[in-house]
Amino acid sequence: NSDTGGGSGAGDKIVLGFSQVGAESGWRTANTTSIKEAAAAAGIELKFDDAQQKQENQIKAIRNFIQQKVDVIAFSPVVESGWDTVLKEAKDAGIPVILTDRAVDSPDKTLYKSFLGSDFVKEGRLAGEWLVEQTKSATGPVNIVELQGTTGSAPANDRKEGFANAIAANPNLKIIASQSGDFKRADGKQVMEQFLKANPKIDVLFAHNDDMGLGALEAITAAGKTPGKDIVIITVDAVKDGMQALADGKFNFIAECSPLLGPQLMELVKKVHAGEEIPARIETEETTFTQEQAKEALPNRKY
Amino acid sequence: MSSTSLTGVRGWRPSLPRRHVPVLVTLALLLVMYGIGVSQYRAFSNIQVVFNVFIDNGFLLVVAVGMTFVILTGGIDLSVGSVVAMTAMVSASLLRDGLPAALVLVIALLIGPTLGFLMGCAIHFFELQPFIVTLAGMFFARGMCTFISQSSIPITDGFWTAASQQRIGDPRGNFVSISVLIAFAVVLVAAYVLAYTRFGRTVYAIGGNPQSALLMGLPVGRTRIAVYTVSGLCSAIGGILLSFYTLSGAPLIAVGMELDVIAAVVIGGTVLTGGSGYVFGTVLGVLVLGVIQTLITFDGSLNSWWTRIVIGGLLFAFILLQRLIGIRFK
Amino acid sequence: MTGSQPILTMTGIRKTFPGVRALQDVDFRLFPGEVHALMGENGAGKSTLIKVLTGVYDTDDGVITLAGEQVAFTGPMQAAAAGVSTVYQEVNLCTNLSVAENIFIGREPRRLGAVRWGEMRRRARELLARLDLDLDVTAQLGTYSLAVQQMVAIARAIDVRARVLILDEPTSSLDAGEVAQLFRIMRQLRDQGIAILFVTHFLDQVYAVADRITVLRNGALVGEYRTGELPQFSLVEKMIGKELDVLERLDEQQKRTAVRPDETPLVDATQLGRKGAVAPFSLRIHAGEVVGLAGLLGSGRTEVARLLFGADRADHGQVAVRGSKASLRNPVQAIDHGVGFCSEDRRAEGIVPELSVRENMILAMQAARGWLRPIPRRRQDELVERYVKALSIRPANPDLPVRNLSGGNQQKVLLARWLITEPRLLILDEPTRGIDIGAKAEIQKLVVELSDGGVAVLFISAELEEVLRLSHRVAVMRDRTMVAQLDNDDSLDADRVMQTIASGTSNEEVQR
Amino acid sequence: MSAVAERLRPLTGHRLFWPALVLVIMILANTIYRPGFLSIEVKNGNLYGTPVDILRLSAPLMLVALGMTLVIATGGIDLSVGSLCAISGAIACVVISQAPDPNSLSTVFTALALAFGAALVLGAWNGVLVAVIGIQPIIATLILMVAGRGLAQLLTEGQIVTINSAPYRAIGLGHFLTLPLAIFIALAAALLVAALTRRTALGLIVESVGGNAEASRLAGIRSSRIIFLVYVVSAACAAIAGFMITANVSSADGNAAGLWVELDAILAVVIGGTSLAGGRFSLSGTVLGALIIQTLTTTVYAMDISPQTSLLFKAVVVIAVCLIQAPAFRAKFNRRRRSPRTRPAAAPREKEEVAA
Ligand SMILES: Nc1ncnc2c1ncn2[C@@H]1O[C@H](COP(=O)(O)OP(=O)(O)OP(=O)(O)O)[C@@H](O)[C@H]1O
Ligand SMILES: Nc1ncnc2c1ncn2[C@@H]1O[C@H](COP(=O)(O)OP(=O)(O)OP(=O)(O)O)[C@@H](O)[C@H]1O
Ligand SMILES: [Mg+2]
Ligand SMILES: [Mg+2]
Repeated sequence: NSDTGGGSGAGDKIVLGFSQVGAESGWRTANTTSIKEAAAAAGIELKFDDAQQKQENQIKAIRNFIQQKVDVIAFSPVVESGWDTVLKEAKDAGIPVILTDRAVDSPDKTLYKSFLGSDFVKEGRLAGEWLVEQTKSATGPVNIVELQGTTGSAPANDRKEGFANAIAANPNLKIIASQSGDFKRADGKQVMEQFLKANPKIDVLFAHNDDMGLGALEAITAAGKTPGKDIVIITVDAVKDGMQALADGKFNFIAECSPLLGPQLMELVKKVHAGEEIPARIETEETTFTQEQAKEALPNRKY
Repeated sequence: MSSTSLTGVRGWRPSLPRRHVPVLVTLALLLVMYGIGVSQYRAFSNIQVVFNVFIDNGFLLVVAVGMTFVILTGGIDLSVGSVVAMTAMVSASLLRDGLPAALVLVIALLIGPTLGFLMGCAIHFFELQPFIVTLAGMFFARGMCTFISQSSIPITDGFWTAASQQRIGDPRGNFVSISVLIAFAVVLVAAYVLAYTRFGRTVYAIGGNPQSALLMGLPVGRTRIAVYTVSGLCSAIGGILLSFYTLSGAPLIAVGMELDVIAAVVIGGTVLTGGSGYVFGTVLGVLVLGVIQTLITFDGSLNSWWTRIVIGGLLFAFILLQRLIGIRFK
Repeated sequence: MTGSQPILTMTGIRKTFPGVRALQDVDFRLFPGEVHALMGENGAGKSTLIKVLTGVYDTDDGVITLAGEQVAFTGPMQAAAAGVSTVYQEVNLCTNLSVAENIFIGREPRRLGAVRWGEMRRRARELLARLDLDLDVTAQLGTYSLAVQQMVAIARAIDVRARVLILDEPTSSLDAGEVAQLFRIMRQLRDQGIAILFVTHFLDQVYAVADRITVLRNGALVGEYRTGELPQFSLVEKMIGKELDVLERLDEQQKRTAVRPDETPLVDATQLGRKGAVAPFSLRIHAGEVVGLAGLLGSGRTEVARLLFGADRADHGQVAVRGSKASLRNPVQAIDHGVGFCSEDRRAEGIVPELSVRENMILAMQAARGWLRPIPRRRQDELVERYVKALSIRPANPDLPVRNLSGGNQQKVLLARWLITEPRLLILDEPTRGIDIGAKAEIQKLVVELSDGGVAVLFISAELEEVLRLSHRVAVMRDRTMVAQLDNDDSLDADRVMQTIASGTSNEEVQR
Repeated sequence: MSAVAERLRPLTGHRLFWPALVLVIMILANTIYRPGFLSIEVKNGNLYGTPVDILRLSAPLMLVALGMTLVIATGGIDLSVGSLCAISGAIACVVISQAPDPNSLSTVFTALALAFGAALVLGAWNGVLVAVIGIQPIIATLILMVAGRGLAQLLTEGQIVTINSAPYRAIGLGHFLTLPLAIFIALAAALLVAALTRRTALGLIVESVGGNAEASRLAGIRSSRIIFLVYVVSAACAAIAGFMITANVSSADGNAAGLWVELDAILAVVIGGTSLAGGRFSLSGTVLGALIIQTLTTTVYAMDISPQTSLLFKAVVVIAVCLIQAPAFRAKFNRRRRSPRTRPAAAPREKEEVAA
């Protein structure tokens, strides 16, 4: 397909256009790195574009990929809606599309080949189930505070939902406060400070990601409490700092949300390019960590 | 002592092109940039790449036109990005509730100007600084967005879908979207208004010196309020175009758009202190931003952070060149 | 000549600004077909009365009638619509617009709502021709000098089909020819039955054109008089409020020739010039010498001054100060060498409107001392008090923002700013513009005193008499070239200077 | 009633009266909602409570706003402060994280010096663009606002750099005399800037340049040098704020550190009564403005106001504070209130006094 290639004269290398959300968190950066490394390893030429958290930019990038006649387009949508027009253009140009990490809500499922990513609801559910298990024997009420992710984002909504569903199993478990910490350490800390002042008895903290949990750690310490003991901390993600905290006994449980989609994505790209059928939804391989598991896993973590 | 003859004719060379220098410089630099793109990336020379720049920046262009009015009076409107988002959100949520498209259009097109009008009134009657008033407007509109819905709302309405997916031109080959035509219409109307109507000329006069404009008997208050209303209207149109573009309303869309818009207007040669600039310059400014972005995507090797650094660097190079060449020509 | 019914009456007008009673119970009438001069010292309230009339300021009290009907304009727009056309004191036009637009904006010729640019330009040219001006009407107004701008403002005002025409110090930056031109038009308009309100500090002009005079003092009405019945000296007395020998003093000044060829000059500029601004010129100024700069508007006097002060950078020639070569590439260097410069455009280049009178006064001195050495409060008070008194700045409250002062008083503040720095060479560009007769005499006296005290002065003024009265030597500018330097001896008079300007040479040109 | 009003006139007329009143009202509202809001207890020998939090958290904003005040006083604006916070924080954290002993004072000082130096260089860059090349401030600083965040991420390679350094932590979380150190740092900076501007002639010169740059130049002030300087000072303030922000969570996040702090800083300056047009500035007003904004943020968290409405809340407070401070608004308000009263009779014989 030398007549179609972009500027670099791709030869018969597969050209993948990938539009990333941005670089808003360590998780995202690990995701980007994974994709870049996997592409290099798989011999796929990667056209990478950073949308800086703007949907407009992602649409523009996809249009430009179409112009460059890349072989496959993959992207992590910033938001769920609003992709039909540009995906249709891709379809008309005969370029297959793969979604990563986040889904789109388009009714027309033929617009993309596959979705590759985590199940956020499941992550919330796993966190909740672990808590239910731990508090089986609790007689009195267990007070939970929740640090939500960015308001309205899919991970925040789904993790909240999954968690709430799981803890409904035990009526003693009660979420007494829930506020957005925007997935950020500083915000997580500020919100936790207020939680601590407004609520004399907090037993459990559920944070939608490690970073907010790490911020909250500081607030808890400053309030004279011992994280992991006085307050049980559950988070999602399992980035390095979070795993360290877990291994140190400051966190109690982490539901993993792996950013290492690269190798799986490249597999899919190759299959799609070869015209093979692939499943419409593929989940990343993920697990959960307790403090002991964290100590074991920590030396081998890549990010 | 009367020596009228002496005060008469003095050889004064007219300096006509001077006003146009900033715009011409922008145009030249834009062409150079496009040339670089064509020479570096093969697919860049497709005419559709140019069309895409228009398709992808139609809403930005419309909003920038509104901003041009405001900046020409020496003001600034930071609310545009949020108003764009709010318009898209309102349209999406009303359509979801099943209101007819025509009605939704009317409502959506009323909200922006109303907010603009209120901000204009605050600026004029209470002599508040535009920066602050419109910043409050920005907070307000963004707050409304998330108030309406915390997650994005898809639009499935037939009219919207048609407007979004209609390809004008050869549908298989090169085409533009309806938004591009609307944006061009807005540009033409705005250019006409600024050049040929009393309102337009008063806008320039206020930018030159508001105190003088008042003492010259111009309707300063009315014009100033009108300018923010126009900007609100353009933001509303921009919001509609954006909802065509994305077929959805998302609460966090168009965050920081006001800065892009201001940058486009300034790159287009309009002076932030007011009184000098053209809509045509603004068109060029938007194109510059669009081409910078296209170049970066075509390159496709930039890291996330390098993207920002390169955008900043190109912006700098552009402004510097524009400034240096501009001085030379003067 | 005057109709029986006044077209405009103002009764019991009162206006207070924070801390200042600008107008108290002022009555004023204006008849159709008369030129009515409004006189008073700086800060007497003339401009305020005009602004109250046209609705720029709200009144605190009082009634205004126009053609028998009570009116209360909300602003110049309404006033203009009712036939009151005004040229305000400071040129109030938009320098970013073309000359033609400045004349017509707000009432452009239109067809179907669209401005007819060609028609507008044609009419602008016609109108300017009436004022004997030939400008490029498409050029930005800002490219023209203040005087030209003033003429454009007048053109704008007289074009309106007005019943009342108000001119607040329109002549302050005009030269004699332009003034004559303006008066011709004013008389024309008067004969058409238009009522004209005219403010000026030039007594001659009042007697040349006005039919009737109203005098204000300290915001209060002194009286209304027919011009013929009020001799000059009693007009001055009424304005100042006490009997003064100002007029005599003005005339008493004698020729002040003093040549000191042997001394090293204080400032010695050789072939100083700047492309596009002024052709290379050579000029020596000795300590204690007053050098006048004469020339028409736009002849380059201001440019000469700016080069000597380093406000613009010279691209030709050099300067020596007290015998040793000096570089005057920016104001800081010039000030270091003891040069001070009072700009003609006080609004754009002079005052800092937000700052107080005190701060404006000490600004130059503070800048020279550097920011690390603030002037002690006591010293500030001392200096400020001295110059407020010396220049009779009103109101005498040094903590008022300078923007609240009347035009003339702002000018005095600027003058004080430079006097405080005790310069060796003081460049005064139109220092007496917009200053009342008493203050003008004070400033002239000041120049003489400075010169007696060994300070050199470069004195620029549109009033040739003033230049001749004060200068030891007069340098003549024409077309941005210094064409002559004349010793101010008995043989030199206004006519000869005019001749020099006209011909570009003088028969007995003095070398340097 | 009106006698009381008369007596209070000097107070209500004070520049800072209205912002202060708004702050008090917000604190009152919080206290009513949650009586414990104002309570302060001693924990680990340090004061602990929401008011202390507000002071500590407002410290970075206060710092940034101080620099911003000077920039705005010259008629400029500095959009790059947020990015500068991120860059300085990133440099400090990266240097510390790579040092063999992150807990040694010398490591921390080296890191701070490097980061501070880099910030000064970037501030000088802004200054050159505005003062020497003459680019409009909003655009000149926009360049660094965009590129700066990229630089910060480049330094951290897009990761959140976590450090474990007690001395560095102290900048954000340490205590001194039972109060957080950050408060003292901000206070010291405020006093330093105040002394620099009000004890010397710098304040006057800055105000003069902001009021009329050309007139100032002709009065012998090196206007462009002053303009250059304020951008450097602003960058320096932002750098220290960046240290605090990163020390507060012991980690540098190139993307999130100081995000949108420029808007809050501008708001603080304006709420404090400094005009964006340049000229007169008020440092105490800025400090008050920063406190108002931080109190607002804390209120949102404390009152369980959902974040989506917090922006609406902010819009209302901003407009309210600016309105009651606006002379035009007060004039209209006063006139309506005073109109029924009869005017005092004129005292025509005082004429001569005016001239004094
Ligand atoms: N906007 C203002 N705010 C406060 N005081 C003002 C304002 N405008 C004028 N004044 C004061 O009102 C008084 C009258 O000023 P006005 O400008 O009417 O004087 P004027 O007679 O026109 O003087 P000049 O001949 O110098 O122009 C002065 O004392 C001045 O300081
Ligand atoms: N032929 C011309 N027609 C109109 N304006 C002119 C002409 N030549 C010069 N000017 C204007 O006059 C200005 C230069 O005049 P300058 O101020 O040097 O003269 P001046 O003798 O000081 O005049 P003034 O009496 O106004 O102070 C320039 O700014 C220019 O815009
Ligand atoms: Mg006046
Ligand atoms: Mg001049």
